[in-house]
Amino acid sequence: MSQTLVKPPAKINTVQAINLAIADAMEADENVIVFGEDVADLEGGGIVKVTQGLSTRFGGNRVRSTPISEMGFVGAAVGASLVGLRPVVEVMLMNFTAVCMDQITNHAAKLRFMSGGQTHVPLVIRTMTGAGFGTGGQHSDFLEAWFCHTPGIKVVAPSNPADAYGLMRAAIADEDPVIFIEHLPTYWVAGPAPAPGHFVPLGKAAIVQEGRDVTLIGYSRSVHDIRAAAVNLEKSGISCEVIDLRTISPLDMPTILASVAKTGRAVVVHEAVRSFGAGAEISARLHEQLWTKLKAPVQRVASKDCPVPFSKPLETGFLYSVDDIEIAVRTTLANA
Amino acid sequence: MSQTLVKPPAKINTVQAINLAIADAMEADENVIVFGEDVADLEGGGIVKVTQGLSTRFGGNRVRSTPISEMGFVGAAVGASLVGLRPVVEVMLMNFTAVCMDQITNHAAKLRFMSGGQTHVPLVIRTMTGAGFGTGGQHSDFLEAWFCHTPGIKVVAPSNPADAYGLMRAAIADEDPVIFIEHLPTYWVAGPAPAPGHFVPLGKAAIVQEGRDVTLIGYSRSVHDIRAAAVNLEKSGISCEVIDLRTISPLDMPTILASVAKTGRAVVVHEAVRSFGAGAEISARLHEQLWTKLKAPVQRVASKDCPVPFSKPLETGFLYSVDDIEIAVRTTLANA
Amino acid sequence: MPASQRVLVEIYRKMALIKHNDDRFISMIKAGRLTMPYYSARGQECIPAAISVLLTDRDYITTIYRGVHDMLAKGVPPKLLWAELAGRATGTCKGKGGPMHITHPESGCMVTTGIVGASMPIACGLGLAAQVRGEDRVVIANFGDGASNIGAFHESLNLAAVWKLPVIFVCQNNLFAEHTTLANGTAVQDISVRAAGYGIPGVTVDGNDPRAVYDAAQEAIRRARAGDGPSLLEAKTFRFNGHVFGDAGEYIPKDQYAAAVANDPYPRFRDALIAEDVATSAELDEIDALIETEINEAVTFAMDSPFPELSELGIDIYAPVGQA
Amino acid sequence: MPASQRVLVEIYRKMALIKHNDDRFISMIKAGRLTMPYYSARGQECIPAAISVLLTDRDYITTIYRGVHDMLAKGVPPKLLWAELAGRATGTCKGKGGPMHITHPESGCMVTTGIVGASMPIACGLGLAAQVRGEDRVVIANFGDGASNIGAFHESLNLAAVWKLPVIFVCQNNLFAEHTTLANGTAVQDISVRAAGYGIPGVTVDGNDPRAVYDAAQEAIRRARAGDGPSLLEAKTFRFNGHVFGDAGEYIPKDQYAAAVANDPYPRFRDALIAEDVATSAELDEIDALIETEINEAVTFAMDSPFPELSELGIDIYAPVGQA
Ligand SMILES: Cc1ncc(C[n+]2csc(CCOP(=O)(O)OP(=O)(O)O)c2C)c(N)n1
Ligand SMILES: Cc1ncc(C[n+]2csc(CCOP(=O)(O)OP(=O)(O)O)c2C)c(N)n1
Ligand SMILES: [Mg+2]
Ligand SMILES: [Mg+2]
Repeated sequence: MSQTLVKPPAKINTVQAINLAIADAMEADENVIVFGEDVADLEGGGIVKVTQGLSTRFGGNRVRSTPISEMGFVGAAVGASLVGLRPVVEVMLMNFTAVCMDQITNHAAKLRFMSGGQTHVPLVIRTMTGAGFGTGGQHSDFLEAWFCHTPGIKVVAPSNPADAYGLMRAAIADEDPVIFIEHLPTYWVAGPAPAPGHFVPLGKAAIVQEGRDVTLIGYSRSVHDIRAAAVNLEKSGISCEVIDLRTISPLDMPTILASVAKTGRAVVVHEAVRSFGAGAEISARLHEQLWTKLKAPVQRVASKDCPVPFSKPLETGFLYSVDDIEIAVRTTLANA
Repeated sequence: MSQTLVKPPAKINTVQAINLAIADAMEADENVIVFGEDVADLEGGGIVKVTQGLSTRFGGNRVRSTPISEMGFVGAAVGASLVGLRPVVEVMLMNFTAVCMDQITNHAAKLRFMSGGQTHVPLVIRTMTGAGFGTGGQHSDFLEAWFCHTPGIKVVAPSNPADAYGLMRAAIADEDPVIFIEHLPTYWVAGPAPAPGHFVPLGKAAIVQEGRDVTLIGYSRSVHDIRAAAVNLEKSGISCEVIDLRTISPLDMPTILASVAKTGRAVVVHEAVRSFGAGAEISARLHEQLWTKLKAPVQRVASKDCPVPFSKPLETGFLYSVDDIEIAVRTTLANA
Repeated sequence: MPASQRVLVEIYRKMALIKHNDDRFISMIKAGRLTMPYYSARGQECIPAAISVLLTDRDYITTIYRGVHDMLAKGVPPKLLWAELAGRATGTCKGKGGPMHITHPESGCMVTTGIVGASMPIACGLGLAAQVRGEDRVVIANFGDGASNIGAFHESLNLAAVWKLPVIFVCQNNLFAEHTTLANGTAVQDISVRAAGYGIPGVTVDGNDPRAVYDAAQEAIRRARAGDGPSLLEAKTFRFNGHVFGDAGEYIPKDQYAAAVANDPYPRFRDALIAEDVATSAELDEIDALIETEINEAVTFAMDSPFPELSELGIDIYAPVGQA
Repeated sequence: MPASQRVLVEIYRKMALIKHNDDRFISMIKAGRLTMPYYSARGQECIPAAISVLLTDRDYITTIYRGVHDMLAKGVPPKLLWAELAGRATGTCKGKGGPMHITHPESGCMVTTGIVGASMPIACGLGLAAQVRGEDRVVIANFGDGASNIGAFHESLNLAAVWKLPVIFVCQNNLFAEHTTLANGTAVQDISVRAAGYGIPGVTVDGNDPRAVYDAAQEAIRRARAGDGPSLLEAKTFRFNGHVFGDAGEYIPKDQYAAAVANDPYPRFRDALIAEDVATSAELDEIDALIETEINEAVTFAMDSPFPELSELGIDIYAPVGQA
């Protein structure tokens, strides 16, 4: 399977991109190891097959399926990284980070600091999430805000296959722990293939589309939606600048500030619930740092403040819609 | 011990206030039970003695010391609450919520919603935190933002003994799960005793001091500091309105908005690290909802974005200071 | 006391209900009339069927995403289950929970979780409530073999043992955790040996043999009701439909699968009842027919029910104001 | 192979270092010259002393807040420890970690945690790294009896067993978890019985008897080095200074405390060495004197060292830019 990925086709999807990135990193550095539930080929190469082919290619020593013990194996990844391995572990769904939160926040994120820089944790925690497949309250949450509020860990969420490749390469090469958030419902959306060895630096946002009137800021799934909104708004003569954060923490403030200083208006969009979400931090910083440049208050578009419901109409209603983004943009424009 | 508390003296501290509140709630409702590590009298009545006397008075059936199994006993509290008990459990230090995060966020917070309202979780999780005692990176974090970002759970953080009493009574009476954050370094600061049976409604902030020029918003420890700053600023003729949120989620927006609409300026202060903290949400909402009334951007004062360091000078430097608050106030006032 | 003839037939009825209901779910999913992640428990029906006949309405169960069999056995009305899985306002949870989060207090189904291991601590709490109040209730905490490797299992068994809680931990060992075999994830072959680490009884039985499950559960429940604390009961079994609907099962060795199917508990028990003259084929057919009717009604009820209103998004997050 | 005379004297030296160092910490705290939460391991010195003589610099340990004895035994220089506990820039962790978070990779002390149980999974990872790279290293994972009730213990032992990791789980059973007795928190009397739940060897020894600890550790380390996987080694002991400095110990039964003190491992071993003619009193005094000097130097070094600069708050959060 991974053989067919060696020469990437012109278009690939995010599952393939991440598979390729891990494979290329494993090829380049024998310290890269992979583990998580069902990730080896005997177990199907991951439930979504992101790690398919890796154990066959790199052997069972470097690619292992684990017991259902997130605390145990994330902690083991922390330990292995302390002595120079570069584990890429899968916590199958983002809600399951709640069972290994201690290893992530009290240990992975803090050991560099608490050891006075003697040790550090070059660890990538891959995890997927996203509503839309009817998995309900415990399998679809976006919880990036928890980790963004934890100094010492970086939080990455690609929106397309090429970035997924480049960010994964950078995350694996990074000397610090990275939470790498994969969006389940858009896993199979194809996009341009990355150039081999393509790195996307952590902490750098991308200007996906330049515009004049308003800056739309998103990451992961929401980039698709702000692009769609931008296309629609264009028809009304509204010119949107679209920023894909790619890394949510640390934030790429220079890029964000330059854009909003130019447009004077911003809308932040994320799939996480609204209150106390990452959008609040971006909004707060923009008001603090661009007070005189802002022509309207920064708007936030996010999911409803409730658990993710099961029933299809409710699940759809829980998520913001492209319409909601357009309304938010028009609201900012209505402002003086 | 608790005997001496039955008739409260004119001044009590927060340890005594919470002890009294739990005792009064247990007296009033036999469904109230207490457990956590070392909380019973055989084990000293809690490491800070907050639960001292309760097991002697109410018996070992209702007050139990637990094994070191936060997942186990917080989950047990969830289960007991599903059938009508009202557990008040202690997760000794806030950082330890990371080992039982799943029970709190995936279960306690969501079961009312996921069951379609058939069950609910009237549970109080008491936990203490706060830097200043040299306990370092894993024993002093303020993590309220994690729980504020979790719909279904309420987050409470009293700043004084009387409120601690009244909020604890309200939290125990509440039909939903409450994280009750106690501030270790100010546990023994005495304050006016509450009237017997005093309830402080959840979700209601207090205007601690009225003022004209700027609204200072805090909770827990930071209320002490904003009050101190307000006293200092008064000397320069700056009149501060001081709000003690008491409940951080859900936020009492009517009170906050009314105050800031009046003063036109706000500074939010918390001990949690700055980035992606609760202050961001308050700031974002104020800008969204009071755009035309704000005379300056909302300022945030918080701890540095790093783990809590051990060494005394670093620990002090990690925390914001009263000076920082005053500077923030003067900054907002310098604005147009 | 061995199961009476009446009880054996009741176990059959529950097994048949679980099996036929599962068949129908799958045919409805295949027909595109239901869309949801479905974790079939087909093959495991004997376990809850044989245990639940020892329980009263006052007793509680907790279960997991693979829990429809546990719920039906405990008495959740099929029509409410169908409506929930179809996402309808008339479902157990108004459609808000879905397959992984069924709650139905009337029948004692207090929690269903999608987080491996997480319902075990909650089961302890249900047992604690009964103990604190001096009520005669036991809790059946259902979980899988894979779940026996997660921290919550350990903390729950220790806590239940230290506090002598009336909880029976039932490990439905179907030999797989998603795609991982028992041997590749679990350091022991029999989960029941772990009981010794908590000083409680641990027993392994053939989970496809109703009498074996019944007898072991009876003893564990007796202990729990007597205040002697928890037990760990491991029932070895198999799931015929893979981890989740759509799972092609490439990872399951063909001979292992064939042997499991040859040991299908439903026909095995049916045949035994007839061979042992407990019931005639006609009597069992009649039971099956009643079940078919009940399922038909459930399907119709669910499919005819409305979806929940969007306003439900703002409800059941907190108690209605004024109630708290 | 039983411990040689040379090894026994080396164990004595480590025990003496731990004991005298602890005495000095406490006198400095009492004198108000050190302020920190101090979790004395006095009474438990025999365990790491007897184990560490079986280790090389390549081997790793992980420990807990109550870990100064483990660190000294493994070779963390006292002056770095003193400087760290005094919050100085010259400490192991530049004063940023403090007593609960000592790391010192040169001596193989890879992590110290303040979260009960959390260093066990990390120990698995250290063992995993050795295994993946084919290196001859073992890991000693130290923890307390109370920690054996937390989920991380269970997950770690199972994971280590399934992967045959070279980890020796050392439970320093001092009969108390903060103020809770073993019986009130733990469902079994001997933590070692839990090993059976992971199919690994489990043994309980007198943790105050250096030979017993040495022999059991030798076998566990041999297994680990041979690739046969983890072991659980329980050493029964006592902590003489309560949970944390300032603990008055009202919760400890007086007779239990008296019996424990009568069994103080330090004088017991010293007397035995002399009685068995392994060393003379004068020889041991000489060792003690050297230790006193080392501690004096450590205290001076620490107290004369500067506090860290405030700029340290912005350092060591992430790798310096350009390095990542
Ligand atoms: C904490 C957690 N980790 C991982 C998962 C993903 N997951 C769902 S079911 C499952 C396998 C569980 O196996 P087992 O306990 O044997 O139960 P079975 O599905 O076989 O009935 C896994 C790993 C999860 N739901 N929760
Ligand atoms: C997860 C977690 N829960 C609770 C605590 C508080 N705590 C610190 S030490 C301790 C007792 C640990 O006892 P044991 O494991 O026997 O080790 P000992 O202190 O006796 O060496 C507790 C409960 C903690 N640090 N971490
Ligand atoms: Mg299974
Ligand atoms: Mg102990």
